[in-house]
Amino acid sequence: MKTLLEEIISKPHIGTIEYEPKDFKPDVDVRWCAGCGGYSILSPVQRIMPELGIPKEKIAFISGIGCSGRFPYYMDVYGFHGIHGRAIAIASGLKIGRPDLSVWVATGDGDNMSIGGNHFIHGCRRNTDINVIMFNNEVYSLTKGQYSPTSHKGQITKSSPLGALDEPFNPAALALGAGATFVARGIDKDRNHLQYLFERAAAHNGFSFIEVYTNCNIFNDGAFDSFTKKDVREDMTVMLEHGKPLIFGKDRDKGIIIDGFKPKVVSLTDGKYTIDDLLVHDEKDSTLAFILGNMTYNPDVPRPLGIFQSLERSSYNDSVQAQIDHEVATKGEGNITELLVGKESWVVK
Amino acid sequence: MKTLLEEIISKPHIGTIEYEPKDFKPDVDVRWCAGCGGYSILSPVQRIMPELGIPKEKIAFISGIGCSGRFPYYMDVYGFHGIHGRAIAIASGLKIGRPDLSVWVATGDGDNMSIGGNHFIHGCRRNTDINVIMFNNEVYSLTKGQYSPTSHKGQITKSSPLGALDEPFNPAALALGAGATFVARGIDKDRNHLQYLFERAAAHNGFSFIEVYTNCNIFNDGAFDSFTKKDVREDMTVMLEHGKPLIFGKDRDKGIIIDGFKPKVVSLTDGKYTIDDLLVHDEKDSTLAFILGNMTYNPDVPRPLGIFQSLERSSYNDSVQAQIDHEVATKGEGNITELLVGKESWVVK
Amino acid sequence: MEKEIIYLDEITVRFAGDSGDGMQLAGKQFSDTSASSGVDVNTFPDFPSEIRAPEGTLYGVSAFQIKLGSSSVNTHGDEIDLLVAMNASSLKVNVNNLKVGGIIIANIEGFDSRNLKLAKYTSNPLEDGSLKKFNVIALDIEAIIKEELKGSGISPKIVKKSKNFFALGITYWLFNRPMEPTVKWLNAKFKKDADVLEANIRVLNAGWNYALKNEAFKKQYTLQPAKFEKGTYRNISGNHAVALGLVTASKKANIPLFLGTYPITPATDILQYISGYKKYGIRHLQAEDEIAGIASAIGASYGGNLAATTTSGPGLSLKIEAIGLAVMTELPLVIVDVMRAGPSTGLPTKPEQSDLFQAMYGRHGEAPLPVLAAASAADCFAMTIEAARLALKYMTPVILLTDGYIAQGTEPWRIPELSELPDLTPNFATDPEGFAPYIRDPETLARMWAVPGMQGMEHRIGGLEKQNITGAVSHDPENHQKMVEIRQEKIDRIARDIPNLEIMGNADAELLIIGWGSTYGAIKSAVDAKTKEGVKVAYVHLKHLNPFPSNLGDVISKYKTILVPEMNLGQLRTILHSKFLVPIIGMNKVQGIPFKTSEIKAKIDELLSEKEAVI
Amino acid sequence: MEKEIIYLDEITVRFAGDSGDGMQLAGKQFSDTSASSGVDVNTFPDFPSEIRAPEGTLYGVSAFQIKLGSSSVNTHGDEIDLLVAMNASSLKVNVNNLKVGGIIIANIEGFDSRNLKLAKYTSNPLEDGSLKKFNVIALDIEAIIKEELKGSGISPKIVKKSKNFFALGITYWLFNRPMEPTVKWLNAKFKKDADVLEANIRVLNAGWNYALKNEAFKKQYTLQPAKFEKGTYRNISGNHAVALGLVTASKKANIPLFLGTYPITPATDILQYISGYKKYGIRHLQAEDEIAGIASAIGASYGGNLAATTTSGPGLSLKIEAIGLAVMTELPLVIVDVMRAGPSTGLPTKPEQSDLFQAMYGRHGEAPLPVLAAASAADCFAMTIEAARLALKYMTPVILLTDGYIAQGTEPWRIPELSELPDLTPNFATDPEGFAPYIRDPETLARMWAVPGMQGMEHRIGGLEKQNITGAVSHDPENHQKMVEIRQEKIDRIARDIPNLEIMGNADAELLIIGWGSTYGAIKSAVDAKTKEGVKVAYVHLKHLNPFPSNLGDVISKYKTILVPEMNLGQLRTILHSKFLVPIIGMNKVQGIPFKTSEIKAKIDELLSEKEAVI
Ligand SMILES: Cc1ncc(C[n+]2csc(CCOP(=O)(O)OP(=O)(O)O)c2C)c(N)n1
Ligand SMILES: Cc1ncc(C[n+]2csc(CCOP(=O)(O)OP(=O)(O)O)c2C)c(N)n1
Ligand code: SF4
Ligand code: SF4
Ligand SMILES: [Mg+2]
Ligand SMILES: [Mg+2]
Repeated sequence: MKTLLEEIISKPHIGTIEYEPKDFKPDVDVRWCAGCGGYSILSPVQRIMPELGIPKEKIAFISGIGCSGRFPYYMDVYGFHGIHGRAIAIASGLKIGRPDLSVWVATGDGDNMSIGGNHFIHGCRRNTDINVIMFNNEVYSLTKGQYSPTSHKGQITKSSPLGALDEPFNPAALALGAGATFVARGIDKDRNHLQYLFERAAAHNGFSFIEVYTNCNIFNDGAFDSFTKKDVREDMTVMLEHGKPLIFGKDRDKGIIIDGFKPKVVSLTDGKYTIDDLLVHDEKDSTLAFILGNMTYNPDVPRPLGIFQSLERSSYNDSVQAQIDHEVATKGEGNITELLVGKESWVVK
Repeated sequence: MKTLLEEIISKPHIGTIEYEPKDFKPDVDVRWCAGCGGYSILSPVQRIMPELGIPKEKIAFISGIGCSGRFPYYMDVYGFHGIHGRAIAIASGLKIGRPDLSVWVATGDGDNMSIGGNHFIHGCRRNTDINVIMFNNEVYSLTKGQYSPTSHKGQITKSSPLGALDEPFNPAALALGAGATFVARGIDKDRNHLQYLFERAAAHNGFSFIEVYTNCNIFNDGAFDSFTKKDVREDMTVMLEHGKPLIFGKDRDKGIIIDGFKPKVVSLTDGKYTIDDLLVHDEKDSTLAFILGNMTYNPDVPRPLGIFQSLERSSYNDSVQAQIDHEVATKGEGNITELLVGKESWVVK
Repeated sequence: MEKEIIYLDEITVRFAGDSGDGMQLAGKQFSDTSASSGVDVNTFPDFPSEIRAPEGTLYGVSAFQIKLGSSSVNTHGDEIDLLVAMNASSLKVNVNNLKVGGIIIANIEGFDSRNLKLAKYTSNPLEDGSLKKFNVIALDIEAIIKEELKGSGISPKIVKKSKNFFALGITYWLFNRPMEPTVKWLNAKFKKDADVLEANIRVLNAGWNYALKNEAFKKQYTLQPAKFEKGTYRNISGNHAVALGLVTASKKANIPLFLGTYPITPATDILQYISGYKKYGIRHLQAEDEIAGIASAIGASYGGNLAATTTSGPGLSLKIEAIGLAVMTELPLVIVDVMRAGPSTGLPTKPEQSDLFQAMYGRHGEAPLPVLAAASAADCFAMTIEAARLALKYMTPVILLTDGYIAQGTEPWRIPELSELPDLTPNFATDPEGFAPYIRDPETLARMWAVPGMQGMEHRIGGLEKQNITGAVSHDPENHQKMVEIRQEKIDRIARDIPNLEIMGNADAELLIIGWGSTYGAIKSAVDAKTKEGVKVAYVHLKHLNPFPSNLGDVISKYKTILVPEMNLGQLRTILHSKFLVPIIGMNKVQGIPFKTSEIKAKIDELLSEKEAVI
Repeated sequence: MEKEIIYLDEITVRFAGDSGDGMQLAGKQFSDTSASSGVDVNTFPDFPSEIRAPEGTLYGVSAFQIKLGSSSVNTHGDEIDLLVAMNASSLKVNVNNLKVGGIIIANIEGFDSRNLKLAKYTSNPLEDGSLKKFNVIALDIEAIIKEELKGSGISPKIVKKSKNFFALGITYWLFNRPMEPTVKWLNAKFKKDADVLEANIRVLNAGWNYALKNEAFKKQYTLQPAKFEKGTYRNISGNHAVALGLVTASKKANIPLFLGTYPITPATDILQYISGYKKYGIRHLQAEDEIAGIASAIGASYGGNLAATTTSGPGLSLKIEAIGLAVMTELPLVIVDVMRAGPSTGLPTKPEQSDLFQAMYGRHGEAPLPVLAAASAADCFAMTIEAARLALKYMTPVILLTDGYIAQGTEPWRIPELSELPDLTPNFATDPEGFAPYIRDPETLARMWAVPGMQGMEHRIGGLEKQNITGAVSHDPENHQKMVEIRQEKIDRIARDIPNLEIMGNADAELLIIGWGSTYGAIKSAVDAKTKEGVKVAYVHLKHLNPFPSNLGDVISKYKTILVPEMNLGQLRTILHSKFLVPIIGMNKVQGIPFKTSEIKAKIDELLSEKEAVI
């Protein structure tokens, strides 16, 4: 029997679902600072929405608090601006309770890795099918510039005027260690690549985590310049592409090999190594994912960007549904009166 | 100038500090169930206390809530039985505020990885010098038997009568992913090895995490039997020893090699491999640690026990102290009157 | 042998023994069988906080108390009439509560020197004359059942474990209860374990026969069936009733149920029941912590589920911030707090009523919400339905308070038909025409429930202050004032939608007692008893604590003296003071144990004699 | 040119412009310089919640308001006498608050068509006559300073950025303020940036000279220095005062300070100040969340540190469970809650007083603790010391309430000598002889502070109920009742140790106003004004909210009419109702903005005229 909820949400969509990106732009001013990296996330997200092939009303964006927390206001779909750190927990309940929806989370390095750290790691482990985009600007911006769990040691911020003492999280490694099935990283300066990552995340049935290095031009301007600026990017980053060797450099003349367990940069021009010696990326190899994740803060190698890992594992919401289906199939649909009456009742006449 | 606190805590210890383990047993009944794995942690902890070489009163045990939470009552040192999940946070404040103390945490798989997960990962990252012993019995025991974040998929418990749907955490991988410097694992059935791990943890200047597979004979009896029972243990586990190849098996006739990035079991008797082909453990290699951590739930390889990683990195409490010392050295000890008066004051006569 | 039959109105029986002695099981069988025989029963399990305390110790005693009555039974009994004591410790900790002249059935084997020492007895009470105020029947259960099962080939371990069924058999004879229900239960339970099944059934019968034949047992007791409304009944605990209430509410509302929660004593049972209800289509998440528990429930509520979260004090404290979010977003949510003794970890297995302040006032900002409290185990069902009704109708989180006493204790519950229950149909927004997320029903002030999936109603909600009607983020000062007032007014108006208080006891009295929550049983019993004695005392019991029933002020104004008994330092009293500005006398027991009827009676006497107004 | 000198008692100045216009800086310089000239000042910065709102928009306006007075100034001023408006939007949002006849100094360039459109003006108010009630001085600042700096080689960007100093120079001329303090400040600030330094100094002087020479400026204003107690003064904000208070308390108590906290508006400043105090030996942890913030503070307190945690509403909600632990373990802890408008995220940058309920009642179990509230920015220092005093003396967590208004606003503060401050010496347990962790001081009922490191006193504490004296875990019913009562009694007894209330205004009145927290300024100003007028109105201001000062009941009983103005729906009123059972009138502004003096005055008039008791 259909519930009332099922009834109202299963009404057929009227009209087309052949959307344009602009269909996802609501009629409000975007209130991020001019030049904020957030814009570089918003636009590819809006661009991939039509590709989901589902009606707008089936999409929900959940956020916590932070500059990233404003994201839902800028998407003309359903939106929930939650409380600090709890977006993944809210989104999980929504997805488990409403598996028909496409559920997205917009969060920040503080929101997700500081106060929200517990929900994040449990989200990774549990593999509910939600797509989490983390705006990593390595600072708390909305509260005007304190260091965050991804700020580097020594970073001078308003709450670390003498330099931060904490070692930063490596978000990819943390996600992998917590058991995430889909872990990726992009940069605000490369919107096309972000679009690709978001498409892949949307296609992934399970918990998808995309870390985006996002410049905050007010409180941490240029934090990623050393490897994202046009002139250095190709030398300082390496793109992870499934099945392809790890080549990088402006002239694509450098590559990564594994020496012992250490990734090492080699030249492809000095005759010692050829492309065949290079490490080949495999999104399905969880050990390799750890090795690549561990490259993040290694100054001797380029910063890896792309999809570290994409494993298939049944999503939590599917498992919940499967358990219900299995119970109903084996025991029959529960009858509420039977449940209430139970096995040890008696009748008073 | 010494503060009043420094004055009272710097009084010299009267009498010997050549303790016996029994000096650490307070005059109370241990209220764990007969046969609980907890006893196997208590006794090696009491055994290593004398080796710390510090007065009893300089030792503090902090716990959360759970069967493990009772631990402080069973140690005749300072003890704080905190609230659920917060032991590491309490211990961190204690250690930062009182670097002279040896601070220990007793926690459970639920206490530390469920409600306390955020403090745990931040503890790993921050590297405050505390020693965390996690009683992993893969169940919530004190609340009488619900599944925990380390329970295996399908586990039948009081709150998963139809089988748990969650993928479990791999505690070692999570700790490594979060940046822990010292990560180890032992089993309740091997007290001598536990004693070694606790000694090493005590010696480690930074955050030490020791996961102990601890049998709960009431709510999850035999959870670890498949690899900890005497008759199978040598075949189903492998001991990680720094600088040594990964050999295991009753007859020490099997070993681990790395094939691609996959650890693989090989025989040392069929002539194909010798001891020299085997993977050699290196506590300092963080990539290797990930590979070993990732073996945990891999059914094709033995369960790794021992120290996954032990890296030296300045502890958070030392960094705090160093920053204070540096400030005092470069700017002079702060004068409170100067601080209050500031730079823009005026005098009314 | 000649046996005397005694007719009783009520009697209290307590099974006590070591944690491993199976007393909970015996007690539950006894109460279920008694209830289905038509008497009223009220039970309370009382077990140690240790998982498995060492055998024979004082703190290892586990007990199960049942009060039976041929008229309405509202408590598990102040004093014990019949005590089954399986060992010395279980006698020691219970004997002070035994009525003079009461019966002790003592298992001699549990009084050996080891047990006596563990119980801190210096001499054997069964022999030293210290129990002469009581009627002691000492027998060696183990010896008797060994004899009974001799040659059966059943292992000694199983034999030993069946002792509780021997004691049960004796009590069945004493009250002339049928054996079939228990035999049936045993058959179902041990269908795969023939030895255990056989041993238990034979030992149960042996207990009956022993009592029948043994001289020490001279009297049998008969209670007339209590008068119950027609219907189907079962014994139910408060936690079980909450679980069933949640499922029933979702069926009645015809929307799916989602429970987001984290285990905590004494609320865990609710999760445990629900986790088995998969074939009813129930979804739940055992979350990583209480915050995720409630946050996931808020997410599910946003998606159109009947969402609930269940907890006890420490967990409620952790959920506070998220409750504020539910208030601000005006989403329906049922929050069940099974109160235990605080503060902090407190006495985690003991009941208390000290979370009322927190439920009323414990949020930052102006964040009003309805607060309800269940009066008894069975009432937990009705109040869960009521919580769901208010949540759905007024689009608000609702806190339902129960406590460890009624959560674990049981009483008979008449199983309702769905059709008897109030209408719970949610007010989903379905028409995009003119839709705005904060348009309100002029009567209830509730907004509509606009869930994702509805075409043309895409909108954003969240924790920031909202502009009325449009739901846009607003920093406008006047709007904020207005919204704060609307949210308050919405809750206040619920008073129109809840029943007036009925005065129990004698309305024409000088003394009014106001109760709330689990104190109902003790107060009701005391008031009934006093009324029978001809003493004038009036009684109202609050199930709605915020807002109060509309006539509460009127009622209060009619009495000279007002007494509020509660298991805290005076939280309801403080709230009543603040609303009605009249002096109220507090009776405040904060001991982790419920009031006794006798305590309330004594207090009534004291107050009326002070006033020289005794009849 | 002939200039007139006007003598004033008080005046309110507001610098308003776009977020990028440097108005906060100009305002702060103006107020600091004025204060050091001896007048009393009270300031309030008022900036948008967006980090960098788009230029020229209405919601992007940033303002800084200063009230100056030659006698005590308690608010930042109801109405503006002099408005500096750097663009059209800043005029638009402020003009309604400008006094008739007030001065507007408008920057013409900010009124171009783009700016007018952004400000939603259809015609230029500087030209359309709509400002004729005011005295408008419009000038093209950018043109003037470009001219001034022509040939200096300073980049146009820097020139543009120095506009605020031109406006400041004009105000300095208007009030005849010395330039040196600002020049000194500029020298320190821009010592590495010669161009900026030069530009700002030259532009500052240019502003002065422009006013001096320009006909539009006809009047200069003079305020007599206010009467201040002898001493050294500085302008201070509430957050800064809390930070200094914590450091000072630790020095006075002679124990180290530990702050465990997490950033949240509007409390973050406290952390930011403290994080720079490393040379004072201060330790702090910017924790992963609020729970870790307070938990680490509890750990540090356990270790003998003066421990503190700072937050605002949502963070306070998260700390609740751990506060209960501090209550149970009886450890000293200072909890500062800088209140903002709720519920939930609410209006995060706006002040409110709606966390009082939570501070008083917001914990599970019976968990009483002292609650204090600071009356003004400077009072935050004294109340922080008081919070530390009570925490250390009574071994208890203490909640100190401030709010976003006084946290960010400033006023002059007389810097005390350490010797003036109360004794804060903690009562460390140092003698193992006869030691037990819950032995209590018979007077205060506080236990001693037994910290790790003390030989022979090894013991265990925690969240479970404790046996009195020994501190062993106890489930004993009577002990629990006793401990619950002791913990309550300990807090209640603090009433003996705090000053009685002093009645301000006219004690011999029929109307009593009771205030608390940041409403002090507005109420005091209103009461002073009314008293001057000869109207009889009495006023007490509560800084101790739990327990109340001992004489509060007495005071209340003397007045016919009692008014409680507060920025919530009546939280103090409810508490007073519950304690004193007398009717109280509420005045409840919940708009995220403080009361105006005029509003309080009007309310006084209304109440007194209702009573036909006007003088
Ligand atoms: C419970 C709670 N604690 C603290 C805050 C204050 N707060 C809001 S956003 C934020 C940090 C945001 O950092 P991040 O997630 O990195 O977001 P960003 O602004 O950098 O995008 C903090 C501490 C809050 N709103 N709620
Ligand atoms: C805030 C809070 N939530 C929940 C609980 C209930 N609780 C106590 S211990 C526990 C789980 C303990 O599991 P684990 O850490 O694995 O300990 P174990 O008993 O298995 O050693 C829970 C859920 C609590 N005491 N406090
Ligand atoms: S403060 Fe930083 S993160 Fe926030 S909107 Fe501005 S640029 Fe973006
Ligand atoms: S319940 Fe399990 S974990 Fe707890 S004390 Fe007993 S055996 Fe140990
Ligand atoms: Mg950030
Ligand atoms: Mg466990």
